[in-house]
This record gives sequence, structure tokens and C-alpha cells, in this order.
Amino acid sequence: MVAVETESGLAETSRLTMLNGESLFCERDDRVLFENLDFSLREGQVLQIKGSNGSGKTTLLRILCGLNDSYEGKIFWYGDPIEEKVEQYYSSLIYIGHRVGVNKVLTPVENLRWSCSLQQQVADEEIYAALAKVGLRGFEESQCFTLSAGQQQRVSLAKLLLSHAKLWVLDEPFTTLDASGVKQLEGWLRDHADKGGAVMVTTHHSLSVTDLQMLDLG
Amino acid sequence: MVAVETESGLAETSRLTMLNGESLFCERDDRVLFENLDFSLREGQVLQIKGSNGSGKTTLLRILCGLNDSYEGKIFWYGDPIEEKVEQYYSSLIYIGHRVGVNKVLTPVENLRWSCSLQQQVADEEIYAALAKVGLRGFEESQCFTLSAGQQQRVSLAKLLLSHAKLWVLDEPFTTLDASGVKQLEGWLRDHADKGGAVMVTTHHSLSVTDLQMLDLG
Amino acid sequence: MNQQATTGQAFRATLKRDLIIAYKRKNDLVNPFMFFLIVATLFPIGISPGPDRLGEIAAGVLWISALLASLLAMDNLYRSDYEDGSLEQLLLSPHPLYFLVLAKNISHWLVSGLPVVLVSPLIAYMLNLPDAAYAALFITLLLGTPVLSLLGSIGVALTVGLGSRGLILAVITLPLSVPVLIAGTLTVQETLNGASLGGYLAIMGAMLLAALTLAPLASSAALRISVN
Amino acid sequence: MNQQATTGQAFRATLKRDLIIAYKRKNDLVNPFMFFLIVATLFPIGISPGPDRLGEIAAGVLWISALLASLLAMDNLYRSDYEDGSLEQLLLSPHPLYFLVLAKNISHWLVSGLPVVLVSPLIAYMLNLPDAAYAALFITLLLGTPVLSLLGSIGVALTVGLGSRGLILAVITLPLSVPVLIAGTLTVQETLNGASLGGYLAIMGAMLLAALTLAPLASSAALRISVN
Amino acid sequence: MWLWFSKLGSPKWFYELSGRWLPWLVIPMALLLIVGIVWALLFVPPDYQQGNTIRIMYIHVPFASISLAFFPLMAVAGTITLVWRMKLADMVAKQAAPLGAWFTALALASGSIWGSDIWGTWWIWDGRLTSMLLQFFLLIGVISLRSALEDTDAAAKACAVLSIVGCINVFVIKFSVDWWNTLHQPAGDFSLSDEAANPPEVWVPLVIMIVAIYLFFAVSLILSTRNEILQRERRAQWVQELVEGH
Amino acid sequence: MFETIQFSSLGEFFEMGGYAFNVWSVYMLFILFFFINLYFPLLKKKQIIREQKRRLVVSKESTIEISET
Ligand code: HEM
Ligand SMILES: Nc1ncnc2c1ncn2[C@@H]1O[C@H](COP(=O)(O)OP(=O)(O)OP(=O)(O)O)[C@@H](O)[C@H]1O
Ligand SMILES: Nc1ncnc2c1ncn2[C@@H]1O[C@H](COP(=O)(O)OP(=O)(O)OP(=O)(O)O)[C@@H](O)[C@H]1O
Ligand SMILES: [Mg+2]
Ligand SMILES: [Mg+2]
Repeated sequence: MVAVETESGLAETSRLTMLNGESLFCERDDRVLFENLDFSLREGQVLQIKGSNGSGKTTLLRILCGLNDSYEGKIFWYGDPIEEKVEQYYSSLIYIGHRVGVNKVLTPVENLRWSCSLQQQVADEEIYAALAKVGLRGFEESQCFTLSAGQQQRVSLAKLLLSHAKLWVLDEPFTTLDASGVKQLEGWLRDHADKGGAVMVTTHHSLSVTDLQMLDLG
Repeated sequence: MVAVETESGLAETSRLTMLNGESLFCERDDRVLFENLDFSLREGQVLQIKGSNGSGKTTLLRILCGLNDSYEGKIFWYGDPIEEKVEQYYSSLIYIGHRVGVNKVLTPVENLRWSCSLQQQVADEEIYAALAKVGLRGFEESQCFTLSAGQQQRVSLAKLLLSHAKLWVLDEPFTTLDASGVKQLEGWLRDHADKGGAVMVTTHHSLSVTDLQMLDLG
Repeated sequence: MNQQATTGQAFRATLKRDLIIAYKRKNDLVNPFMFFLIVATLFPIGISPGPDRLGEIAAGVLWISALLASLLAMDNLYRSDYEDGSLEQLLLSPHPLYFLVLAKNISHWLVSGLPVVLVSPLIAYMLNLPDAAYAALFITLLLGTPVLSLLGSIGVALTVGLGSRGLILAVITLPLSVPVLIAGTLTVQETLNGASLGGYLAIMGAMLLAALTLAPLASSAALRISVN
Repeated sequence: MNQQATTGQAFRATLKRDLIIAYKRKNDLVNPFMFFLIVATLFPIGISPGPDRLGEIAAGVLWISALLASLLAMDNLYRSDYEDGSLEQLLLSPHPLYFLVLAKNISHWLVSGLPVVLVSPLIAYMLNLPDAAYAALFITLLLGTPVLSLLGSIGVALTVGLGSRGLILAVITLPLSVPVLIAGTLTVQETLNGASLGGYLAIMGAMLLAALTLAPLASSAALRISVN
Repeated sequence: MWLWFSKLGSPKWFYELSGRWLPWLVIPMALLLIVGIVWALLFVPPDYQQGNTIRIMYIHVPFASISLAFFPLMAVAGTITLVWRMKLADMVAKQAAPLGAWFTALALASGSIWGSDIWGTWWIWDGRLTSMLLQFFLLIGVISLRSALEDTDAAAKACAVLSIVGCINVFVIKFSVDWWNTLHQPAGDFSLSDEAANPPEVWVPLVIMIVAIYLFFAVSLILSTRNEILQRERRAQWVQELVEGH
Repeated sequence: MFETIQFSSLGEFFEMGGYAFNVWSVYMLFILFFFINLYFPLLKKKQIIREQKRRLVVSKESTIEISET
């Protein structure tokens, strides 16, 4: 049920393993979603999680982020169990889920100002620049409920550009994006990995990045 | 800004025009989303609405379904203004939007039983058969909040198989589906059109159907 | 099979669906009268009067508690339907919205209003309500709570798209409900003073009839606006 | 720039964000005390006592109204954050959740509790509260409403994932709030009977301190459970 | 008829017409107000029971009676909004709600200041007073609904529905509350036609004040509606020309 | 009908037979409300026009920019 393939010809052993899971097991309502699942994610890698609807992709990501604790098995952050490194782990992590974390009443700028401030200090100019990059120039001061589904998604993606987090965990980030948005985001994933970050992403797209690993949940 | 291309070599004039809009105009917050938009949809056609994020695809679909009345222009159902044919129009229409209309507490069967009953009588066996077709066999009696995002989407898509509505209006129906789901849905669209129905769909996918028309909102 | 559904069938299907949802949530069934019970209990605690005093204010306390319970229960009349998109499906039905909204209102009252009415004698006893007032209280609540539900439905329909509904709903609905409160408490009081129930009940019946015919229309219009 | 934010900064950012949201919604500011006003009005209407009688129950009525206003206002403390996913972001912050939750509670009380306290003397007048009780009422409300908010926060955190929150929240929170209600009304009553405020206020102050230190911990734990 | 209707519905037409009307409202308003106030304060004889507090009546009664006109006004405007989708009607309705709240507040304030002497308390739970207070709450409800709904169009229609429902209800409230408890001056007690009880030197200035304050109501409603027009029609050609002309 | 002035002196007029506070506060409230209600709409009109002018200038500038490029 579980298959791990690597597409990059040569694994660069000089890079550290950032996150790895050992013999993960999860069941919901008597249905085993995955068992004996091992994976490891090195710096510079993109791990794409595949699987049909209901195979447990979202569940896996939420487990890794500590948002779901109904699992068995072990997860390590640079070799240490994550429970022991929570603070450090959370300062290096960005998670964008199905619900993107954009308050409808606030403007994109206000949203980013807050959600970034939970991790690091960000100047307003940086926020404006990031919004321009995700194609929201002119919408900086509109309240988010006036934005379309894709535009709201873009607000949350701007966080990727602002943050210095090393690990991105993205749950179907491409869904509402148009063609140009998809291309842009793919570029960011590639750049982030090339700069030594790591990405876990669920998507049905096929990604073009340097060091791609697949994890298939069936 | 608006371009209408038809991909089918020869327009079959024997088929009636089902829905057409004339000089539609819509603005939101001082931004004109579309103006002077004309389109027509014949029986047997699939009309794919394209456009970047925020270009007004969702808005257009909601206008056509009468869920949004902040527009100017005229919409005709088989040649008559829709205001005069509301009842007939609504008995021939299925709309599946961003929010798919699946109650989280009910089971898929109960959901479909209700939402179909608003238009027509449906027997339980048909519902079970439809759910099996969309890949939810075994989930018929699970409450919908235990289903994954894609599975919930599939519940709403089962309605397409159950209904005898002639016009399907679908807003990004592919987003949360996996590869096999995408293929299946595409097949249903094709079949529906071939049987004389019509489809309006927003998606960034490229569809393979017999008579495809494009409407580009820019 | 597979022929058009009649409006009656759509009405029944909607009624049934809402009852099933309430049954599955369980809480929807239990909470309104738990809330009613708790609020009614707060008064003796907060006011701590002697038993006679308590009996004098009992009818008012019961009615106010019922009003608040009805108000709080309103919140989930259209909310989840709005959030998951079912409301759009309801609006796109070929049947007159009036009947579908009425079905939702009826099922809502059955689930949240009726239990409150049924449990009211118990609380009336706890609050020392004079014996002569029991019948009047029960009947006025039976006639009055549906009116409260129907009025509340308008308020919810108007505010269903808003982020922070609870309070604005209250601010809109409570003043609208005051006539029902007055009619209810006054009827109880006047029966205690020896008047016959008949005339007062006629007024409450008229209120109920008017609400039944007009309120769902307003709710339907409001729902269309909110979904827009 | 671009260095790690301190916990203090995250605290301030969260406080500011919630205040901005309240300010933008406007209604969040006005509605709690409008609700308070309206509910307080319902009592004289429902109970229709003479002026003296009214004065006797006034303190209780004010406290119960404040309790209900606080309860209804609670609803939007974590709700919209849960629905749009901001809550997950909050939980994924490297800072102690205690402080972030505290920030949210403080901003919520500033917006919904404080206005109620400030407007209470006006309503106290309309309800014929005896002159001697004004100070006690005001101070007990000032100390008591934050406790109500902090307790309510636990209830909301526990129920934020549920479909029909309003009522279950009430059923959980109201019993928890009873001690505050008792302390508050008793203080007012005893001052009327000539007792000095000091001792009672010490009790209420202790309640506030305990709530400030413990309630956000419980809320944090509850939030983690709800998001799961 | 239809032509006239659609013309009246045009904000531009209303803006221009009201611009021309305004002086003809403002001048009589000012004259009547001065005459009325001077008369009320200086010439009206003190009441044999209430003494000089009777002078409060010349403010209280006009404000109280105009307050009652707001809900019917908003309901009519709301109906026009819903049925004919006339923007102008909604602009009037939008401005009427806060103005109504102010008028109601002033009626309440003047009444309770009057009552502080007559009844010995600032507030009693009497039918008239309570129904006025509830009308005030309803107006606040309309205002907060308007501000809660962000979309102008949706807000217009939602407030229209609420105003219509509220209008019916204001009558029901008034009826039920009067039935419930009445201490306030009944309408009959101060009948304007009853000359024996109320000599002309008492009611003539009252009529003058009522007319003056009605004019004042019209003027301030027109002024704020004109602002609303400018704001909502800001992208129309004529507004831009008007702005550049300033 | 037009009787004489009811007060013999200015002081008496201000005293209002002991009801100075009641009568004058009501009239003051009225006058205050009256002027506020005329003044604010006029002020607002000025604001709107100023704001509009600014917008017009900005939009003109931006159209010029576009036509230049
Ligand atoms: C807060 C307190 C009060 C409120 C809210 C209030 C409200 C009202 C209302 C709604 C009206 C009806 C106007 C109309 O029908 O055209 C009215 C009229 C009147 N009020 Fe008051 N009132 C208050 C206090 C008083 C007091 C203390 C007095 C004097 C004793 C008073 C004397 C009158 C009189 C004489 C009228 C005219 C009656 C008529 O001709 O219909 N009011 N008031
Ligand atoms: N309630 C609203 N008020 C004001 N403007 C709105 C509102 N809803 C949407 N808009 C605006 O309308 C435009 C079109 O939105 P719409 O949802 O139709 O886009 P879309 O083409 O479906 O985009 P997407 O691909 O992201 O779903 C957006 O620019 C948005 O800013
Ligand atoms: N709250 C829950 N209770 C019980 N079972 C659940 C719950 N949430 C999800 N599940 C089950 O867990 C399984 C995996 O769900 P998950 O959301 O992880 O799927 P997914 O791989 O992300 O699918 P999709 O591609 O549709 O998003 C599903 O079969 C679902 O039925
Ligand atoms: Mg998923
Ligand atoms: Mg869209």
C-alpha cells in the first residue's frame, strides 16, 4: 500500500534529514488509513503525498503538524522526537490546510500582519511586496470576503513568501488557483527546496521540482 | 476581454438553444467584471468558463442560477426570459457550487434523498447505485463529517447521476477529486451532453468532450 | 418513479430531513429545554425572593426564559444549511419557497419549542406559580412559542450570512417578540385575577395565524437576500 | 527585521487583531450592550411589578442580563477563527498558547463586557435600583464580567467545532457561572443591608485572579481538543 | 405616471429638485421655529398644575409625534426598494433610520425630563414610554443590520424587509403595550379640538412648533439623502461634473 | 389671545418658576440637536466633495500614465 520512490537520480547525503516518521499507524472508524508508514524528508526535498480521495492525505499532514493526535508511531524533527522540540519545530513550520486561515473581515495586509507575527517580525513593506507577487496588487485594502476563492488562497500563499520557516506543509494548495497561479506556486516550491527548505504537499498535479519524492497512500 | 470559440467543427443547427445571455454586465466594488457579455448554450454543448482568479466565473454562474441579481442584461431559457419560466427553469437545473450542499450530520443517502426530492422522486435503490458509482460504496451510512473533502464532493456529484435535469451548472467540480475521479466526471459530462443535455462548468482543466465551447473572462 | 416531485412531497422531505438532523445531533433536542430550565433557575438564585414573591413573578420568568430559549435555539435554523450550501439548493427548488420555509419552521418548533412547553409545568411548580395559572400558562406558551419561532426565523434569515450572529439576531428579534410576551404574561395574570381565558386566547390565536401566513413569506424573501 | 517574534509581540499582535476585527464589525461593539438593555427591559414588561418590587429584583435582573449578554457575546470568540482556519494557525504558533488565548479573552471582554458594565447604572436607574446599591453593583459587575468571559471562553473552546453551538454553550457555561452570579448579587444585597463592601469584593477579586490564571489554560487545552 | 415615477427615482433628478426646494423649506422652518420658540417660552401662560414645565410640551409633543412617522416611512421606502428596486428609496431609508433614532431619543429625553417633575421619576414602565423605547431598539436593530451587511444591495433589501416587519410590529407593540399598562397622558386628554380645555394661546404655538419641526425633519432628511446620493453615485457623470464645478 | 409676556424680569424668565433645569435642558437639547443636524450633513457634503476631487485627480493621473506608456 505504501511506496516510496525518489525521482532525483542521486540522493545528496550531505543534506540532513529534517523530518521523518517511523511506523506510523492511523485508523478512523475502524478503517485503517495507513500502517507501518515510514517516510523521511531531507532538506532540499519536496515530498508529494498522493492517494485517492479519502486515503488519508489530510489526516497525515495534520498528524505531522500536531493538529491530530489519534495515531501511533514516531515522528522526528532533525532526529529528535517532535514532542521534545515543539517550540523549535513550530517556529520552522508553515501549514496551510483546506481552510486557509484568512479572516474574512480583515484585509489581506491585516491578515498577514497577524499570522506572520505569530512566528516572526515582518515589516509592512514586505507584506505589500509579497501581496504584489501573488497577484493581489490593488486588493491590499479590500476586506477578504470580497475576494474570490482563488484570491483568498493567494493571500494565504503570500505567507510562504514572507516566512523564513524551513518546512512547508501544504494541503492541496493548487485547487483554486488558475493556470498562472499554479505555475507560480510550483516555482516557489522549487526555489524553497533549492534553498535548502523542505516541502510536504498533497496534490493531484504532477510537480516539476528538483528533488521530488512520492508517498502514495493508495 | 471576451472570446467565444467553438471547438466542434460543425454546429448542429437542429439542436435548440437552451440558455443564452445577452449583453450581461456585472460590476462589484467599482470593478467591472464583465460587460456586453453574450453567450449561448445549445443542447448537447459543454460551455467551459475560463478566467484567472477573481475574473468573475463564480459570479457569472450564480447570476445564471438566479442566486445573484446584481447584474444587468437578459437571460433566456429556450427563448423566454428566465423570470417568466422560473419554475420550469429550476426543475431543469442542477447547480453545484463551491459549497457543495452536503449536510455534515446526515449520511450520503439522507443527503441525496432530500436534495433530489426537491426536484423529483427518487427511489433508494437508485441512490445506492449512484453512490456506488461515485466510489462511495461502504460509506453510504457514514455521517458526512467523517468523509474527506473529495468524498464530500463526490456525494454532491452523485446528484448528477440521479437527476433528470437538463442543465448542469458546476463551479470547479474537479478541485478536490483525485485522478480517477476527474476522469469519471469528465465521462459523465460527455455522456450528459451527448444525450442532449447541456453543461456550464468552470475549471482550469482542459476537458475532452464532443462539443466544447469556451467562454474566457480574462 | 423519477417523475417530478409535488410541492407536498418536497414539504414532507424537508420536514423529515430537519427532524432527522435534529435527532442525530441529539443536543438540538435536549438543549432548548435544558437552557430553559437553567435560565429559569437563575432567577431564584439571582433574585432570592421569598416563596410568595417568587410565585408572583413566576409567570413572567417562565415566559422570559421561554423567549430566550427560543431565541438561542433559532441560531441553528438556517445556519448550517447556509454554510454547507444546502440553502442554495433550497432556493433553487422549483417549489414555492413559502412551503419549504414553513416546513423548516415547523420542524424547528417541534424540536425546540414544544419540549419547552411540555416541561414548563414542572418549572412552574419549582417557581411556586399559583395553581390557578397553570392552564393559562401552558396554553399561552403553546400558542405563543410558535409565533416566537416564526418571528425569529425572519431574524435568522436576515442575519444568516453574518459572522457574529447571536447578538444581532437578538437585537432584531427581541423587540419584535415583545407583543407575544405581553399577551402571554397578561393572559396568565388576568386569569389569576379571575378573567376568563377566552378573549385573551383569541388574541393569541390571531397572532399565531397572522404569523403563520406572513412570517414565512418574509423569511423567504430574507433568505433570498442573504444568499445573494 | 525578520527575527523571531517574542511572545509579547505575538500577544500584542493578537490583541490588536481582535480589536480591529471588532472595530470593523462595529456591531460587535454595540450589540452586547444593546442586548443587555433589551433583556433588562423584558423583565418589567414580563413581570410588570410596582416600582418598589422592581427595585427589589433590580440587582438580580441586571446580573442575569449581564450574564446572558456575556454568554451570547461569547459565541464569536473563536468561531470565525475556527471556521476560516485561523485557529489552526494559532495552535501552530511557537508561543505558549496561554498568552495568545489570554489576549483573545482580554480583547473580547474589552469589546463586549466593558460596555455592559459602563451602561449598567443607566439601566439600574430605569429598574429603580435603590441608590445605596449603585456602587456595589458597578464594582461587582466590573470584577465579575471578566470572570464570566474567562469561564465562557472555556465553554466556547469546547464547543467551537459543533454545528449548533449557541445552546450547548449555554448549557455548559451557565452552571459554571452561577457562583459568580451568587457572589455578585449577594454583595449588592448585603451592601443594601448595611454590610461593608470589602469582604465580598475580596472574594470576587480572588475569583477574578483564579480565573485569569487558570481559565486560559483550560481554554487552550479545550481548543487543542476541538481542532483535533 | 410611470415616467414620473422613474424620474422621481432618478437620484440626479431628486438632487437637482431638492436643491431648488431647500430654500423654500428652510425659510419657513426658520421663521416658524423662531416664532414658535419665542411664543412657547415667553407668551404661553403657565399651566395651573404643571406651571412652567408645560413649556416642555412644545418640544416633546412634536418630537414624539414625528418619531412615530419613521417606521411607516421606512416601510414605504422599503416596499419601493423591494418591488421597484428604486435606489433613491433606499437612500432615504438608510438616512431615515439614524435620524429616527435621534428623534426617538429626543422624545424620550424630553419626556423623561418632563416626567422627572410630573411623576417624580425619570422613568416609569408605562405603555407609551415602553413602546417608544422598543421602537428605539427596533431602529437600532435596523441600523446595526445595515452596518453588519457589507454589500450595499443586500443591506438595502434586508433592511427593507426588516422595516416592513418592524412597521407592522410597531403598531402591534403600541396596541399591546397600551393594553398592558398606561399612565402617560392619553391622546384624548389633550385634545386639540377641545377649545374649552385648551385655549388657543396654548395650542396655536404647539401647532406652529409641530409644523416647524416637521419642516426641520424634512430638511435634515433631504440634506443627508443628498450626501448619500453624492456618495453612491460618485462615478456618475453628473456627480463628477458637480464635483469639478466646486 | 396674544397676551403679554409671562415674565416680569429676565431673572424670572431664566428661573422658569423653579423649573429652570427641566425647561432649559430640554430646549438646549433641542437647539443642540437642531444645529448638529444641519451642520453635520453640510460638513459631510464638503468632505465627500473633497474626497471625490482627490479621487478624480488620482484617476486622471493614472489614465495619463497609461496613455503615456
Ligand atoms: C420618556 C417619557 C415620555 C415618552 C417616551 C413620551 C412619548 C410620547 C408619545 C409617543 C406621544 C405621542 C405623540 C402623538 O401621538 O402624536 C406623546 C404625546 C404626549 N406626551 Fe409624552 N412621553 C413621555 C413623557 C411625557 C410626560 C412626562 C408628559 C407630561 C405629563 C407627557 C405629555 C404628553 C402629551 C401632553 C402628549 C400629547 C398627547 C396627544 O395629544 O396625543 N409625555 N408622548
Ligand atoms: N461579496 C462581494 N463583494 C464585493 N466584491 C466581490 C464579492 N464577491 C466577489 N467579489 C469580487 O468579484 C470578483 C469575482 O469573484 P468570483 O468569485 O466570481 O471570481 P472567480 O472567477 O470565481 O475566481 P476563482 O477562480 O478564484 O474562484 C472578485 O474580484 C471579487 O473581488
Ligand atoms: N472526523 C473523522 N471521523 C472519522 N473518520 C474520519 C474523520 N475525518 C476523516 N475521516 C476518514 O479518514 C479518511 C481520510 O480522510 P482525509 O481527509 O485524510 O482524506 P484525504 O486523503 O485528504 O482525501 P481528499 O483527497 O478527499 O482530501 C476518510 O476515509 C474519512 O472517512
Ligand atoms: Mg484532503
Ligand atoms: Mg470561483
